[in-house]
Amino acid sequence: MQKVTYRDAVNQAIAEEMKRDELVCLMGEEVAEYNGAYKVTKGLLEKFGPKRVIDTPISEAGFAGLGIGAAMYGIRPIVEFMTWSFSFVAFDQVVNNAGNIRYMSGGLIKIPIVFRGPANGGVNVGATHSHTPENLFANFPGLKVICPSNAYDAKGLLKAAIRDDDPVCFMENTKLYDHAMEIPVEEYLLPIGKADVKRKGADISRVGHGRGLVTALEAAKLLEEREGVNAEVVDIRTIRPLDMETILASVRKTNRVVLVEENKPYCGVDAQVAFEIQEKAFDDLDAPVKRVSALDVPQPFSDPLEKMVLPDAERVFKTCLEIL
Amino acid sequence: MQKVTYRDAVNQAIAEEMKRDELVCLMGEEVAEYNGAYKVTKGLLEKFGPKRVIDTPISEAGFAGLGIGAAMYGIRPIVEFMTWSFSFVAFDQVVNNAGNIRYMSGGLIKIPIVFRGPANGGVNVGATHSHTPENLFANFPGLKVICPSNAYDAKGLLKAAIRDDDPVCFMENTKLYDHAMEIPVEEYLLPIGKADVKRKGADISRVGHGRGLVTALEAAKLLEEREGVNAEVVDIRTIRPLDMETILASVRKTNRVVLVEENKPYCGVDAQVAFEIQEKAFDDLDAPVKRVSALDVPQPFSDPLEKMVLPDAERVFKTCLEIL
Amino acid sequence: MSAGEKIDLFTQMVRIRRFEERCIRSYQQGKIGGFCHTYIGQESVAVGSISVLDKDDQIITAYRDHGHALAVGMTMNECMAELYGKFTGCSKGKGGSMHFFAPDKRFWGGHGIVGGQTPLGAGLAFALKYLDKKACSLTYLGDGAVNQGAFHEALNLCALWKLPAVYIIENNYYSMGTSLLRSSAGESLAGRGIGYDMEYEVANGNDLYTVREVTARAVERAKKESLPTVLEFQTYRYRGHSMSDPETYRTKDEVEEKKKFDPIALYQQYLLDEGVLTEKQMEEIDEAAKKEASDSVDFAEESPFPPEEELYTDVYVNDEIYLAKHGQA
Amino acid sequence: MSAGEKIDLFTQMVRIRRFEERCIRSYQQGKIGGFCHTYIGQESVAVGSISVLDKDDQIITAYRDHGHALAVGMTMNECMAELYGKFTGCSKGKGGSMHFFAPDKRFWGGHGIVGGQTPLGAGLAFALKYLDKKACSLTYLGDGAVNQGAFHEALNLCALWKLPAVYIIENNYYSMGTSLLRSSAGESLAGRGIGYDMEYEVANGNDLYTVREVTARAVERAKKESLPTVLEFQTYRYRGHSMSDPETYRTKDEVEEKKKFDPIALYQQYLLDEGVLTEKQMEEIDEAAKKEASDSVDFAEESPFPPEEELYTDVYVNDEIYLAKHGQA
Ligand SMILES: Cc1ncc(C[n+]2csc(CCOP(=O)(O)OP(=O)(O)O)c2C)c(N)n1
Ligand SMILES: Cc1ncc(C[n+]2csc(CCOP(=O)(O)OP(=O)(O)O)c2C)c(N)n1
Ligand SMILES: [Mg+2]
Ligand SMILES: [Mg+2]
Repeated sequence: MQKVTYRDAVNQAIAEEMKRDELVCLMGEEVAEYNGAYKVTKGLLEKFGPKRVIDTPISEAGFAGLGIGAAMYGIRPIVEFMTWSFSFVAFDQVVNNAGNIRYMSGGLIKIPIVFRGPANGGVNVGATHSHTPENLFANFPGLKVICPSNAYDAKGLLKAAIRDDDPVCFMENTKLYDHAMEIPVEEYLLPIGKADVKRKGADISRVGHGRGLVTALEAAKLLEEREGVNAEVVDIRTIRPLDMETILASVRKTNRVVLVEENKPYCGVDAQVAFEIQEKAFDDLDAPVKRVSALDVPQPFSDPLEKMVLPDAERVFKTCLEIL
Repeated sequence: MQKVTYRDAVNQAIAEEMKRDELVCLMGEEVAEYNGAYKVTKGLLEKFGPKRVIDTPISEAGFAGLGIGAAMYGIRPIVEFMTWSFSFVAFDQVVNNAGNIRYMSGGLIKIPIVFRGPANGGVNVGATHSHTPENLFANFPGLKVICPSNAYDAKGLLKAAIRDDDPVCFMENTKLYDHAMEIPVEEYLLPIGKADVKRKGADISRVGHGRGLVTALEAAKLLEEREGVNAEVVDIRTIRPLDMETILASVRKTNRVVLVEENKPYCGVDAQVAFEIQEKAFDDLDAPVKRVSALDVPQPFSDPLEKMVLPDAERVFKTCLEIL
Repeated sequence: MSAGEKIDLFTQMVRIRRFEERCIRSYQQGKIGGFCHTYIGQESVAVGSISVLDKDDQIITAYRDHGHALAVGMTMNECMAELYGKFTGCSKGKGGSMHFFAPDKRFWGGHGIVGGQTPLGAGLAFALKYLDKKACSLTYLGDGAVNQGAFHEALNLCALWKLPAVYIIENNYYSMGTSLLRSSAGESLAGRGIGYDMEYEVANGNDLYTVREVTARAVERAKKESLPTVLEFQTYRYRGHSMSDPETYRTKDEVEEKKKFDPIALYQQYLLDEGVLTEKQMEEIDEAAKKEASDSVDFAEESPFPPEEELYTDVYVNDEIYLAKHGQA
Repeated sequence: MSAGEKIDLFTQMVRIRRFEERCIRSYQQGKIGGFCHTYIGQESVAVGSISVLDKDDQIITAYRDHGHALAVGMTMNECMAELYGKFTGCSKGKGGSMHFFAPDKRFWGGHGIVGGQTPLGAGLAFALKYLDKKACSLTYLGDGAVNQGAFHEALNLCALWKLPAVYIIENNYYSMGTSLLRSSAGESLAGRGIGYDMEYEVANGNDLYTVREVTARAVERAKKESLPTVLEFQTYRYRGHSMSDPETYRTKDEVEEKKKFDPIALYQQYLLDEGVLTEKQMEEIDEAAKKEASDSVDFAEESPFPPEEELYTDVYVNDEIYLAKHGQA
């Protein structure tokens, strides 16, 4: 085993896949000479040279589209959005070109591309820079969406995403980049489309993804310490395809569920998860499905305000009590 | 009363508001000399002249942003997207600039702008041209979103939207443009944020918006004729703000509900509505909340395939039977 | 060019025109739905430019794509069937008029969002360079499309990274009902390249020889120097933007005047003057094209619609979970 | 300009620099969070260009907005408090460093998305023209921002509709760690205007007199002829892109070399040569600026954070339903 941060796990995944396959290349703003705005791509330019690790101008629509065009022809680009907030100027390219071309061509074309970068609030940069658009992209059949919550998952899932022949939106989190954990030294991949039970429990289910999952785990501790309640925590991991089986299995066992996400609530991922839970496990539910999301406001800059906006363990804890 | 089509209702709303207020202007591709790609803006150039009815180049990000800038300074632009599918190249402008500037300025700025145009599938134009993004925009606090299902609502709500001091995304439907109905000759406005019971009933609730609502009404007839079941049909009308009270009142009465929308299912508006229903009326529900949405595939071009993708009365009917 | 090659290009242009005319009829009969943008009047641009390409060169265009599709060698049958939404169509009926594809013929679509294909064309050029191919991409766009931001981003990327990309602006003077003067500032459309220090050229797009010559220059620049070019070919569309266009934005006289510079008539005259083609051959070619078009309608009409299972295929390559979820596995 | 006016501009530049230096300290002390992009080295651009404006002219810029904010007359207190996320900040602490606003001072932000403000600037010009004001908008952007499509769409709209808009590219030679040469094709950045037949000019941005002269020309063109202009002012930022920038992309020598052309030192020399300013006055101005900056820190530190209720205010103007829903009515 090796102790690596989430940041380095992403870096390792890219490096290993670039080493394995010459067709894999990396492009984005500041990914090469600057080593990445968040240092995620550190050392890759040195390792793989400027042909394969490429700094782009600030032209997200341009280079996202360029990546898609290259992918159609067989290259396997990893396109970094410095943050996913900046993907909005490339929204049409990702949705219509990466997402629809395969279908519209009757399957003649495949687009093996990964769009990746951090998507999170919580770092005092205000409303324009704090978007978490996993729900927006997951709305579109044709795209896959992954939001890993720890280094182990990030590495295994990113490697799988790079090898996947479909366009994948891979959303990291700057607030998790420094989180370190033990992961295998040996190569491993994780399957896209599998949720993961991160904590076993019998009394209530907590379902989350990304940093929301970390918060859910923290809240599980509170619940245990303060109330002796044993919570199960399920990590959605891949937003699309969504693994409802694992989630439902947990809910059927505990009969109560709280969903946690950092996205704005209206039409967030957990709206969909909540719908599917109540549809498929209606008779197993002893209480309504509850959600803890970011508050329904644009992200404020001011630190104390922003802290109130994002879910925290206390808020999750309280919400659990409401249905216990 | 006068008999007008949905198309003319929209036209009247614009014309009346432009007459009332010199600050209201209209811009978009082909809105002036061509009378609108779908003839919605017919005659407006003649009435109000080229200063106020303006053909734009094919630059959605450019003119959407221009409209927002003008709105900051006190103009009240109506910006037409020829279809909402084309708003994706202007996504950042609508979300970050129209949606966030007021908040980020601590309330110093208001942005009285309406973005409007049709948003629908069903006309054999393929995946890139058939988006229904009400859920995407409604995700963002700061924006309002309206999807009228008939001429009466379209006129009253559009007039309200134009007078509203906040940015409003107003989504019409080319398949409804020819639908005619009696509406008052006298001026009227409808409140933004009020759902509307379009059909009274006691046995089951149907909730929808836009053309999904029309389908829900058709299905109500089938249900009555074939099964003697009396369905109540609630028109959401304004997606954000969402009037849950009216919806919940209906569900509390009927204890069963099917939601109908033409959007793709994953994180669609009805995922949110379903979540809120089960959260707030858990004990009133005799069956899970059900949804009928577009199928989870990119819009196919071929007519018979596309017909299968969109909800129809039969599919709604069958879904109702599942929970009756 | 040999006489045979010359005649081949003539044949292609005639085939495109007859195909489009046949489309219009089927559309008017209500057999084709959605949008249908015909290429009549612009045939020389696609045929001329594509004719100078080598086997590794790549092609991508916007939604007015029937002409390019036939010019790269797609059959009328697969194109007509696609318009009919039939399973035998090039995209199995899933793409429609605006979304033709034939990667095996180096044709990457067929794209409905104005300007949306322009970064993709840069990506094709990027891929060619990445793979060390001595080849280039040809990306077509309309005069209205030059005002999409994505196009400028693509130009900068191509110039900056020295990509072997050729952009061909098909200037038919209108974007829907908006004349060039009302949509685009600047002396010339290709002149937008100046800001990127990119070579550009404006030429008569109705003259097939000119199109070939100008395109060949750009293609050579792409292959020899790995440098991009913006070309503007001035041409004209005879028909409405799509099928339902009342065409109030231009006069009948203007259209008639423009028809005097018809690309097929012009090239035909060249070939007659050169003695490469006889009146009789011309007629035979025309008859054959008409028959081929009419046969393609029969083919399309007799073809089946895509079966229901096709709804869920081609969404993903790795689609086991997706199909299982939708009960299609 | 009168001596008083000249001294006023000098004072403004000094105030900006001292304010920024004070920000840096507070940031390093962990009292300011998020991003913080300082304007040190570029003071002459904002101060010079804004100084030629009339009362109806409008200003909008990107996230590197502290300099413009002070130049339009915002107080250090409201700016510093905003950086601290305090309720007394210009945006009540909701916007932060990148999102300063003061519409009463004709200042429309402070925008975080690169290039995103450029169509807004066109909109301000549109509004001015619509309302028959003889006025123009000034829109600032960085050298990296010229490669955003929205900028090109805005340029075309301004040129086509003859809007009284002036775009000022503050070319400080880097977008984060990427040098101009690695991000932008073309001879000059302002040259991007050529494709739209737009007047453009490239000038030394560190020379306040030059900035004024060049801007005044563009402003006059906007007001007299209702025509847009693109200006490029060459300047330099001394500090990292934001606070956490290791600056490995340039040498210390380069920065030192550039500092020889410091805009404040240059202007100061002019004023000394002109006899407008004495060494003593200069020192007083500097001391006052330092004190003002340091007082603004006190003000910010003593100010309260926004109360929790502020979370839900300013989302909408017509917000009764929204507030009711969130239990805030
Ligand atoms: C982004 C976007 N906006 C608007 C449209 C609608 N639209 C389709 S074609 C067209 C006109 C394009 O004109 P031009 O680029 O000159 O091409 P032409 O039709 O003349 O071949 C418009 C506005 C679209 N498809 N995409
Ligand atoms: C669309 C978008 N992409 C990326 C970023 C991240 N980013 C912020 S500033 C910046 C560099 C901009 O450089 P330049 O325009 O030269 O302005 P300067 O910082 O030099 O003032 C980048 C890439 C962003 N804010 N928006
Ligand atoms: Mg055209
Ligand atoms: Mg810069």
